[in-house]
Amino acid sequence: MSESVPGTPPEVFAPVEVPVSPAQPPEEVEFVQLLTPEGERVEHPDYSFDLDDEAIKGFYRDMVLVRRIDAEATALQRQGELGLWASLLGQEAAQIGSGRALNAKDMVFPTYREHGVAWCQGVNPLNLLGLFRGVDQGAWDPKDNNFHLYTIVIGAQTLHATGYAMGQQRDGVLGGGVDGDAGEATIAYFGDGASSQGDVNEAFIYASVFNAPVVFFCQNNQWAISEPIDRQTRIPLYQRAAGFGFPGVRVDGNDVLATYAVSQQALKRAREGSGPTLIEAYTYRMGAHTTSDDPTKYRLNEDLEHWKLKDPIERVHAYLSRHAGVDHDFFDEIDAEGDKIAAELRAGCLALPDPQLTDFFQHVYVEETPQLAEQRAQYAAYAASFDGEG
Amino acid sequence: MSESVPGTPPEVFAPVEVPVSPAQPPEEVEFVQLLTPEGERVEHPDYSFDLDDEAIKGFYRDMVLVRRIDAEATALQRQGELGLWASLLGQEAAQIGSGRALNAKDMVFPTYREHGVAWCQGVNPLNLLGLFRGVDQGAWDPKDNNFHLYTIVIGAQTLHATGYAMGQQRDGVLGGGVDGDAGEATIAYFGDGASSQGDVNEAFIYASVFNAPVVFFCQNNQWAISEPIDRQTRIPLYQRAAGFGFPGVRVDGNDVLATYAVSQQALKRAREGSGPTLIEAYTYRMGAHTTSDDPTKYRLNEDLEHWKLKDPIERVHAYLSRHAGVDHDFFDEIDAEGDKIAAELRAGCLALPDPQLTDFFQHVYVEETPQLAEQRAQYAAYAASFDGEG
Amino acid sequence: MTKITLGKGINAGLRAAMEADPKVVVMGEDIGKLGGVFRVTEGLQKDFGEDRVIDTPLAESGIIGTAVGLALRGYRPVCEIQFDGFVFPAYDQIINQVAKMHYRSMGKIKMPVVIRIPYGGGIGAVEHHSESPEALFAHVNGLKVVTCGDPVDAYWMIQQAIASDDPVVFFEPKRRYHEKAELDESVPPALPLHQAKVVREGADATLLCYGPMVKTCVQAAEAAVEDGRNLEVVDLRTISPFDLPTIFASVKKTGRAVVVHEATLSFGPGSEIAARVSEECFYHLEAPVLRVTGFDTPYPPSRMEEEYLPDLDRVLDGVDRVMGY
Amino acid sequence: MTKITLGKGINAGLRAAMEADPKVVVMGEDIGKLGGVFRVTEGLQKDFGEDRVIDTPLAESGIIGTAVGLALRGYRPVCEIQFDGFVFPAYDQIINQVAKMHYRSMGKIKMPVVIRIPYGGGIGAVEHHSESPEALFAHVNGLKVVTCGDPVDAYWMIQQAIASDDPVVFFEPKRRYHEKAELDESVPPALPLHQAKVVREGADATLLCYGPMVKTCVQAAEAAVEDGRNLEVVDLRTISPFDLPTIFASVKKTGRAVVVHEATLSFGPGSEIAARVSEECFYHLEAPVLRVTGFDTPYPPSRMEEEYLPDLDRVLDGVDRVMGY
Ligand SMILES: Cc1ncc(C[n+]2csc(CCOP(=O)(O)OP(=O)(O)O)c2C)c(N)n1
Ligand SMILES: Cc1ncc(C[n+]2csc(CCOP(=O)(O)OP(=O)(O)O)c2C)c(N)n1
Ligand SMILES: [Mg+2]
Ligand SMILES: [Mg+2]
Repeated sequence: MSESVPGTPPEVFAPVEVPVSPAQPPEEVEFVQLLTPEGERVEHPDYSFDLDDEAIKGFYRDMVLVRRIDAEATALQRQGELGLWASLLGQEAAQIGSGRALNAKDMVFPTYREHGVAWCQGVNPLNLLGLFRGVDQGAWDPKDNNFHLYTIVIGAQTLHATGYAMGQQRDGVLGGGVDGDAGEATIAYFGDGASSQGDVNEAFIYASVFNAPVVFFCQNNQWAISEPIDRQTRIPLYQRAAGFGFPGVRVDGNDVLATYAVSQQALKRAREGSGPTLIEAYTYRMGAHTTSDDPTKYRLNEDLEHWKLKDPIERVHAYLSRHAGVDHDFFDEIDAEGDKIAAELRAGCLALPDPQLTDFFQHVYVEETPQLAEQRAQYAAYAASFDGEG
Repeated sequence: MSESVPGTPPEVFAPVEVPVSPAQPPEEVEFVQLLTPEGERVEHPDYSFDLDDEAIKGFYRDMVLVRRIDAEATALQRQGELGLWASLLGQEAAQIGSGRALNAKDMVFPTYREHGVAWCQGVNPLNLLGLFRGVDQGAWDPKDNNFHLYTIVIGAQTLHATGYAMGQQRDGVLGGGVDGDAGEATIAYFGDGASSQGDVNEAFIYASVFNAPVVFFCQNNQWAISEPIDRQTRIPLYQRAAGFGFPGVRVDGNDVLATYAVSQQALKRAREGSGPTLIEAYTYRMGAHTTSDDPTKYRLNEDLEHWKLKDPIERVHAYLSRHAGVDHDFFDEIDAEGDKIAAELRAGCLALPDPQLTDFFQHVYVEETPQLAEQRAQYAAYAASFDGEG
Repeated sequence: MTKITLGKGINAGLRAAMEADPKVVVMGEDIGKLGGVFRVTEGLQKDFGEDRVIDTPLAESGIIGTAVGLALRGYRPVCEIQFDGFVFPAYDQIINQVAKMHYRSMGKIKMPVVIRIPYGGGIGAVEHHSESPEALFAHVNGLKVVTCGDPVDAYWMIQQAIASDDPVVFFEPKRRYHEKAELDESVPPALPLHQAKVVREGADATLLCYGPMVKTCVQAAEAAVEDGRNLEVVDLRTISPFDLPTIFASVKKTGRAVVVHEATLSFGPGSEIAARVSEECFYHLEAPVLRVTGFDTPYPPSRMEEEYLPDLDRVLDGVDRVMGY
Repeated sequence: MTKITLGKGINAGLRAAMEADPKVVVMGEDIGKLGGVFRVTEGLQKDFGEDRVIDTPLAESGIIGTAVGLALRGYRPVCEIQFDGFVFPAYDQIINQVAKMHYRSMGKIKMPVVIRIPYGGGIGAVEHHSESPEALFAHVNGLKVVTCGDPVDAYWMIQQAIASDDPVVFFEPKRRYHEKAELDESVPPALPLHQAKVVREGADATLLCYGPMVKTCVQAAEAAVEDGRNLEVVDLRTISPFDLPTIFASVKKTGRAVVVHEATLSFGPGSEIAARVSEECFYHLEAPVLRVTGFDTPYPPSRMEEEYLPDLDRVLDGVDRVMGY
């Protein structure tokens, strides 16, 4: 059950059956696992978790806090303060494990759901709300935390990541340090659905041909809105990489130790100059696709119940309390910290200033065109004509 | 040397070296081969050629005639009668072998270089010249010979083929007959360069997910204009299929017996309802990319010399004369037939009527728009105003 | 007679088309069990099966590219693009393949493909979900481009688009999906697909609009009555080709025109109307054709969309300006 | 002073930009050893190496998508699209990513990407090799669109485009690649990138043109002298934004304008000019703005392209019509 499986392609001309069931139940899935759902640590021939229990406590804290932030954002949406929210519920281990494996100089290209990775990079959670509240479109400077803007057009960011990694290559920042680990790498996040986009496959090709230092981190949460994974592939996704000539690995995406270990190794490989890796983090979208979605239309409740038993946070809780002597004070403190952060987030959200359209005219170009300057002036005059009207 | 190799993916995390040499010399390439360059037949565990020497003579004739047609078209271009020509020189075996494996109801989606497949489908070679002479853009009816229009936008036709195959599926024409062989299949031709396009990879995904009866036939002629194959992939192309969950096979593209056998099996699989296959026909573009190209800018003459020894026609000639008791009358007759066809083609080309722009206005829509009708009338009046001027 | 929303109108129209012709297939992302993110295909997969209502992989070029193949095989695919901003991965297949196939084959191949695109703003969505890219299709020869402004048109126009042997890009005004009207399915459609409709007669100036702006313009025209202005409102319905006779007739009558659309001003649909009207009605125009449109910026974050989108006030401001000449 | 062709002008301009700034990288299909199918990048890979002159996989979305990433890393990528008809697989990356990045980030990200596209007809090519899709980019906010009409502009404008911190789509009139002119590299460029140029002064009517049509219009203006007509010719150079002050000044002077471009008539660049000029010059126009353009059909097979493309006679016919009002 906890084995890394390099792609074993179907035999030539052996008829391939198209799977009919939506998603394989996780029992039957082979992947790298280092911590079972019950909170027991297990060995893996190729991967080990080399940090101590303090680090695991840190991961636990990360996961609880991002889940709390996520819940607060969902609540804000329900109360009309956000137009939309895309919840990461259930994907905390995938995001924290990979996010914590990043070095300071590594660069991240997220989708719209990587709130946990943003957290690891030190992005203020409030910044994430702007897009969903409709006051901006991200608008943080990617350089501040090496975290690019959220990308909504599915798959587009995988090419950006590959290009960025080609830039790292050209800057000569690969290799060096112990084991070449001083180099820089790029990580691109995307979903199972995204794997079908031409762009993602072109990114695989560019990364492979140029041997770019990029890790493709696919969170296979089993669903692309209402479409189950069998609408995107009939074999495990990580095997896609082999066809492009670079390694692919499937990891238990609900196991933060395993996602950390696997990500670390792939990032190291990239930093050393050994090229791209595809990681498939096998996980589950516990919530709706976004707050606009109604999953009862297309999936069974029992699926969800089943996955609740694999919860990424519960297993670390179990491990820490059973095997690391952590008591409830620790857990309570984190919960309290979460409530505090959530309250701050809420206050910050409500205090976000409403944007002015006239300001936004100036962001279209570095050098504004005369036409746009004129439109801006006309609009400002027009808008001003309403002032005092009430 | 003559072995079918299902994709053996690189091991997880074993660093993959990016190849630096443009193309592997064919000696080191593993593929399905049934007739050596010297004209000796060899066995293969999975594939055998099940037709008699009469059929081989037919293939020989096909290959000689399409090469002759191709040479005539090149000459016509040199003499200014065509604007451009894309030669198939060197790829005759790949095209005739696969083309002759098609059943009457199978559908073909070509690129711009499939003159040999067109021949097998019974398309009048003169029809192929229209596009290159600039009098039309293909303009044959794909239904007449189950041969779609040439597609110039790289890779686009692979999706059309997949959609067409999905139509065959919906029409319920798979399976039936002996071994299900009465069904219909679709074949999509494309080049090594095309394999990098998002569209081709999306076609793989759609074909796989819907299990569509389509054969992807990639002529890896080592070059995409000036770019060697290492600009598109760092592992053998046929292995790409495994990552998408269907079989891939590499065949000696200069061996008409092997391309026939491999295509036949893949088509049969498709007709039975067992889904897609990728065939990589390993061959070489002996000529320039098109008559506009100058390959001396980017490739070595010795490469070409090397490949001349693998000529697809020579080896069949050798086999027929040495092992099938065919004498020079047979060969001479075919050469004479070629000259006759070429002469007819030339005469037909010169006699092609010049098209009228006003006619073409009517082909934009089934139901012409009033705007266009007006433009057409205005233009006709304008053009008529020059009549008699001189 | 049934009370129907614009969204349900399209749904019912799709259903009618599928019942009438077994070759009609519907394809797109999330259109099956979910019924599409706007529920426009709700219930269709249940009734017509997975072979005719196809949930595709998440790849738009693949949707249109395979639709081309299905059309070549004799099917009439109706493709759903989930939101306006996501049509562009399919743009190559649309303009190089769908649009040109008939021409390339000198009329031998038909491409009866319909591409449905929910478009426009006003629903408080995040980026890429509120765009109006119709000009990017209207400039492409071989395509036809239409959009409906009310539920009854929605019901009939989708069926007419599916019946068309030419490819049709069918823009659906997403913020009007919930507008209601009475539909009598037994009364045949009043107009052919490529004809505009005068929705309000007037004498002083003409508002030329389509899709989501029809309602806005009708409201503006009603408000203008207070100012003593009698505005004519034309729902263009067809963007490519424009129904020029109807447009010219109205403008020649009123002498003044304001084009209203959500799409960006420059190189937008309004510029083509202005160019045509200026030429054809040169001696009738009392004022230049003015345009009230989205500004020349990307669609803004949603908190500003009310300002970005033409609304009643901006339309009336345009009317003031055109009357000022 | 060196005699230089338009193609060599761009080559020399690229070289100068690469010498001036090590962050400039050039990428595209066949641009390395081959020097591009038009030899515009000839010799660059030899001198600047494979890391700065990158032969990419055959995937246009990949070219632009990785260029975005390189730009985010501080590079200034210059992307070559092999022919006009092949830019569309990259369209999504261009309009959703390249064009919008600055806006999305509220000005924090710059996208100094240049997209070079050889465009237009007249070279006897097969389909997809002769198109004029500039309007499809000009309608997209966040992009700038320019085109050069002569070798000296070619040399300077490509450098100005590379120096621009905004993304620029740089259209190269492929059938003019072999036009020659004298270039003095030591004389700085006469105009900034986004300014039009009056290439011939005249009083009776204005020909507004750009790219490949500049030469055609100058020839037409010279021919018109025989008919006693003195035409002004404006090389627009910049399409988005248009240099409106120069356009308006000329049309106000002459009172008549004909826009000439190869792109299709409807929803083409000429419609935007007509709309703007009609509005701004309403009281100056003696005649409507007329358009002499490619017809509303796909680009035809090359044996008919001479008829399809505006030529001297069609331009003069347009002049006749505009003078007839
Ligand atoms: C090009 C494009 N097409 C469609 C959409 C609409 N859309 C948004 S999210 C989504 C599903 C994505 O699924 P997946 O990649 O698995 O990511 P997940 O949401 O599950 O994290 C779709 C279809 C989009 N954003 N971009
Ligand atoms: C989308 C697109 N991009 C670029 C081109 C220009 N082009 C024509 S053929 C070609 C190379 C194709 O190579 P390959 O797929 O290997 O086919 P081959 O010509 O070798 O048969 C290129 C780049 C094109 N036709 N379409
Ligand atoms: Mg998913
Ligand atoms: Mg090739």
